Amino acid sequence: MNLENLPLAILKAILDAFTWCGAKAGIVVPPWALTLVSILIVIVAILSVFLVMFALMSVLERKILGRMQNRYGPNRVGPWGLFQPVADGIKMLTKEDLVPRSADQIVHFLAPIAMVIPALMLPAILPYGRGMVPVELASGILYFFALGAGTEVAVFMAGWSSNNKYSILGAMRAIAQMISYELPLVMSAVIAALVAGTLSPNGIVMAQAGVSFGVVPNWFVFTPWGFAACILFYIGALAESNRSPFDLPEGESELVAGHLTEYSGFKYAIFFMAEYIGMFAINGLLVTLFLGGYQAPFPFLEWIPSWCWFFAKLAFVAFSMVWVRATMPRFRIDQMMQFAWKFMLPMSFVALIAAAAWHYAGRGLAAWGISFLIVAVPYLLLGRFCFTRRHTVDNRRYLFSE
Amino acid sequence: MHDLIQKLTALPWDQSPQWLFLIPAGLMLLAAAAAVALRNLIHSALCLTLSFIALGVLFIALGAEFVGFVQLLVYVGAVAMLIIFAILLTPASEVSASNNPFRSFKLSRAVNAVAGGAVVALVLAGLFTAIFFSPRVRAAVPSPNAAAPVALIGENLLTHTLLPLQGTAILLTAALIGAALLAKEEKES
Amino acid sequence: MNFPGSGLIKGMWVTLVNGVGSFFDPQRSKRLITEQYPEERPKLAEASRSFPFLIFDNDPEAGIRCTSCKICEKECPPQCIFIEQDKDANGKLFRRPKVFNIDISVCMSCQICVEVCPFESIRMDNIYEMSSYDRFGSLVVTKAQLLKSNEYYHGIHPTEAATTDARIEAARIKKAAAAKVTAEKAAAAKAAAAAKAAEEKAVSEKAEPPQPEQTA
Amino acid sequence: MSFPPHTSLFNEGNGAGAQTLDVSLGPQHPSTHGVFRMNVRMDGETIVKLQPVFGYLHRNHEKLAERNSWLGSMPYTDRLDYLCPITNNWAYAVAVEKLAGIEVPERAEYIRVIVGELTRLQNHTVFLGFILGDMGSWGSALMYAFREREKILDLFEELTGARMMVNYMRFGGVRCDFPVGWLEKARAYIETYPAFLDEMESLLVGNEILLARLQGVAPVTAERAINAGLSGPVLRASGVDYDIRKVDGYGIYPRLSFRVPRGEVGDCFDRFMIRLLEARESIKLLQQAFAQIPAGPIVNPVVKQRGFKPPVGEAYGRIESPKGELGFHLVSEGGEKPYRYHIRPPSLINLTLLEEMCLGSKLADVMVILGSIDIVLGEVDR
Repeated sequence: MNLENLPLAILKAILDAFTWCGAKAGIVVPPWALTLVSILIVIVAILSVFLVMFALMSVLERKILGRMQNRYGPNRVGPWGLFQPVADGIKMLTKEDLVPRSADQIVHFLAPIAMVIPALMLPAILPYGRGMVPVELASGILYFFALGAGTEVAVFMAGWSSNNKYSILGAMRAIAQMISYELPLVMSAVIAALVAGTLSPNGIVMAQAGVSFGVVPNWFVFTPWGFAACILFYIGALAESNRSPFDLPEGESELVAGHLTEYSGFKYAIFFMAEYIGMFAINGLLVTLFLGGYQAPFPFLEWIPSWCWFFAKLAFVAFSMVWVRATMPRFRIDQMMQFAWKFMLPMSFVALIAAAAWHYAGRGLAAWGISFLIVAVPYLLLGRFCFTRRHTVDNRRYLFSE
Repeated sequence: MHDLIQKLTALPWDQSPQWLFLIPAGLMLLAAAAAVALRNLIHSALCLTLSFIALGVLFIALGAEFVGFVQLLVYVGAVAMLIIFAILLTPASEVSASNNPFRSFKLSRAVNAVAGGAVVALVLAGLFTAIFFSPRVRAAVPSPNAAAPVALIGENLLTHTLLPLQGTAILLTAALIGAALLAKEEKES
Repeated sequence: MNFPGSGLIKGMWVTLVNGVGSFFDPQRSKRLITEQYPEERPKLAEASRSFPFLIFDNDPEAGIRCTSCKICEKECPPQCIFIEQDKDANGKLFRRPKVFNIDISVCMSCQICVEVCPFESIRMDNIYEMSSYDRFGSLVVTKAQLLKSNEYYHGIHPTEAATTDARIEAARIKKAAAAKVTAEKAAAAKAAAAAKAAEEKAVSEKAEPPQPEQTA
Repeated sequence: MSFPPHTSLFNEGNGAGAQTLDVSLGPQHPSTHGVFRMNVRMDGETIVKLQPVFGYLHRNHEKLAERNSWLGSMPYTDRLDYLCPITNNWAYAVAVEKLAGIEVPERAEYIRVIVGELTRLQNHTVFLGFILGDMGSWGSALMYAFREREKILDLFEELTGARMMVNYMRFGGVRCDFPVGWLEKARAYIETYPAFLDEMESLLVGNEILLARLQGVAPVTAERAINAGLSGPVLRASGVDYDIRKVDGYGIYPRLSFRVPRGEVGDCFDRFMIRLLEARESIKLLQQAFAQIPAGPIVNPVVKQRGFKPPVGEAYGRIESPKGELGFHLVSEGGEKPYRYHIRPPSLINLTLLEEMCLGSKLADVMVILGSIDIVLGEVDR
């Protein structure tokens, strides 16, 4: 038995044990029961992995932020503060669940549920390792975005039902932002799907196997169009998961807590959890689409199990999101919309064209150069003349009087 | 071993009992009815969204993954949000009961009921006709493999149905430009 | 290198250097200046001040320096000091406070009482853990709680205490010298004139308080 | 709009666009810099009306001062702009010295410049952090700024005994001299400061999002700024060359060489940059003061601090505090207490343009504009 197949081996062992127990009890386990049990095991396994990751992330994010800000971060509960999530959880669960009297009670109650269901369903289609796809869907990418659409409804429900001005403003911002950024997000995912020729996440990962030019892994991020699409997808993912610099819906310096203003206790915890799991899922998709999924970068590193590679890459992307949060100020609402429509969307089309050029130019060195030009020139032009034209340091002069 | 796992965790739609169909279908009908019946417009919109979701689930249950996901993506992600935005952006005075344009039809309840019933009957009749007399629906067979439909749909869209596709695109662009123009004019006045 | 987005990358570099550097670079790790409070106490500067206390020499009753002249009570900007002079059974006033209360919920640690005190008897403490569950009772600090020894003063503000002691000593020597001069004069006068009048003069001289000095 | 129970959140009105939203930002709001409140009317997210409400931190400072002795008001001035207590002390001392015609010894003037410029340095540094917080970048810039401020506060604690409520200046000088080794420590610390400012600059200036958030937001013309009575960095950002350190030449400022930066546009970015540039000038001033400081007395020995009685008269003394022109108008009847004691707080006067600056901008801009004015509620409400 090797590490590569460890998760599958565990699953098989549990199934065998189940059958064995059935046989001991003198019952022939019907195949549907086995299917049911195996589905349950997979669900429990994935959910527990994601929940543990959520718990870890909630403390590590604060620790990383702290370190980047010359602080220690939480270090009181348990060794290195690692039990902080437990303390947070106890606090959240024991807090009074306040519902404003003038709130729409039913919708207010349903919003966290509507938020958490799609979030928990998202991780189902990600390929975690070689042969480790919980649900093999031919149109897995579509599944992901279809479920992601449900989050918008939940955010709107939360914001509207609270009957609070900050909440409704936050909800409106959230919807505007999610709709705007879904376009570049889907467009850049489409690029990867086009090049791979399939909408199945596993298929896209397979398409990124191997090494070209002898050194560069075949991950899409190492091609010019793939790099552009990856960055666009990353920015879109930041916006979809409402993270800094796109945390306008929660914009605490303006809207107090946006659509979460009137949520407390366990309902708030559910929103919090859903947001983080959604973030992991979308990071997982980014890893799948552009970072080669569970593929090792070089053949000589393949002794490390594929699922380790997946989670390592996932951890890296999640870390980078914390890193961005430590650095960036927040966009303003109109700038956020402008950025989506005037920069992100055109750039995603440019990346699409670059990908097509790369494909038809033979996917070689020349193709690399052509697609680099196709991406770089519009980027510089767009960046220079559309977005940062009015906003540079160069246009300012400061006079000094002695 | 991979095959085993895949076999075990494959979508169990094929083996699922027929009555499971009733859950999304019933939910869809209930939500649709609630969307009509509820007084609060936002509640109606949310119920409509629920019925969209149920419809999407229904498609998926029937094996039409692609259509189901597109249904969710387009109807829940875009259309429902559009409806909600439209409700939110319309000033309250324009949707309040006081200046309901249909108020001027001073008809008796009986006449109202008869007219409403007639409309419902017409719609239902049209639907049933479509279902029972359309040869395609009867001939529909579950797809042999899961991956084919996406590619097939894509190919069809860009070959046989290219003209309607482009027509729809032009229509949507025109609508977009029109909306932008309307919004702009309003701002200037 | 200046391209769209380069500013963001520069900023990200700064945070990364700070974050990663806090683990490896001794220069950066020194920047983690958060004090781990209950375990790690702040190293207070010598001049650090919080609330006033009263100094006594040797004995908390007899050695109390305060003469209840009530200058601090008058000068205290938020008026948080309350003093009552001690008196004996016959109602004769002692130069010693009976009650000396400071309401530290009102006190703003301005140390004006310290500056105006002519007897060097009130000084600033540097304790800082004074929270209490009793809002009304425990925040009014009484004489018994305020009295602290001169040694304690030397412990918390060594430099200041040394100068204070030197000043007191100088004043004492000056006074002693003055008294000696007076005594000599008195002796001379005694030899020359009536002794009774001279003695009275010496007593009245002794009672006069030393002049307050500028704390520089 | 159909809203759940009770009432609509929006203001009802006729016709399109009449649907505005009234939001009360503050007094308990994460980014109103204390207990400031703004009643904002918004059309969408655009501000159409803004009414500042203040007084939540009113402490009756001016009337209290008329009850207190002249010296007794000194610790209260610490609480005005609690980020820069030393300059508040200084302004009060300058006003009293002008009223009573008191000479200040040379060493005391140097000490005043050193602690005053250190105050300016930490105020401007913290400003950089706070405005980033207003823009939603919680943490990094603010923490870096606070780290450096902490070190300056440590210096203050060693010198005055308190980190913030220093009560340091006296009429005709300062309360206590530098402890042993303080000057060397401060000098060594200031040597490291330009490197920190460089780091801040590479973190902030040039960041495209920051530029987009600050540039072109709420520009104030020079004329408008003068008419509104603005002062300090806010005024200089609009291109007016007016620094009381140069204009009045109080203390020993005329002996030190420093430059006064001024902007051209007068928007939030200029206000932001002026602070950064002024911080660099403060470092130059500090280095000169460290090099030149003479020995001597630190307080005019003639002045009796307790029972201080200035002659009958009135005086207006002002200094360039880090936030602008901080002036004290004092009227004396020759007694132990001021007859009238009035403060001209830069924060309050600079706030007068708030509504004008905010109209037409977005909700998120309001916080940035408020941050760029750099107010402290202790001074606004007094």
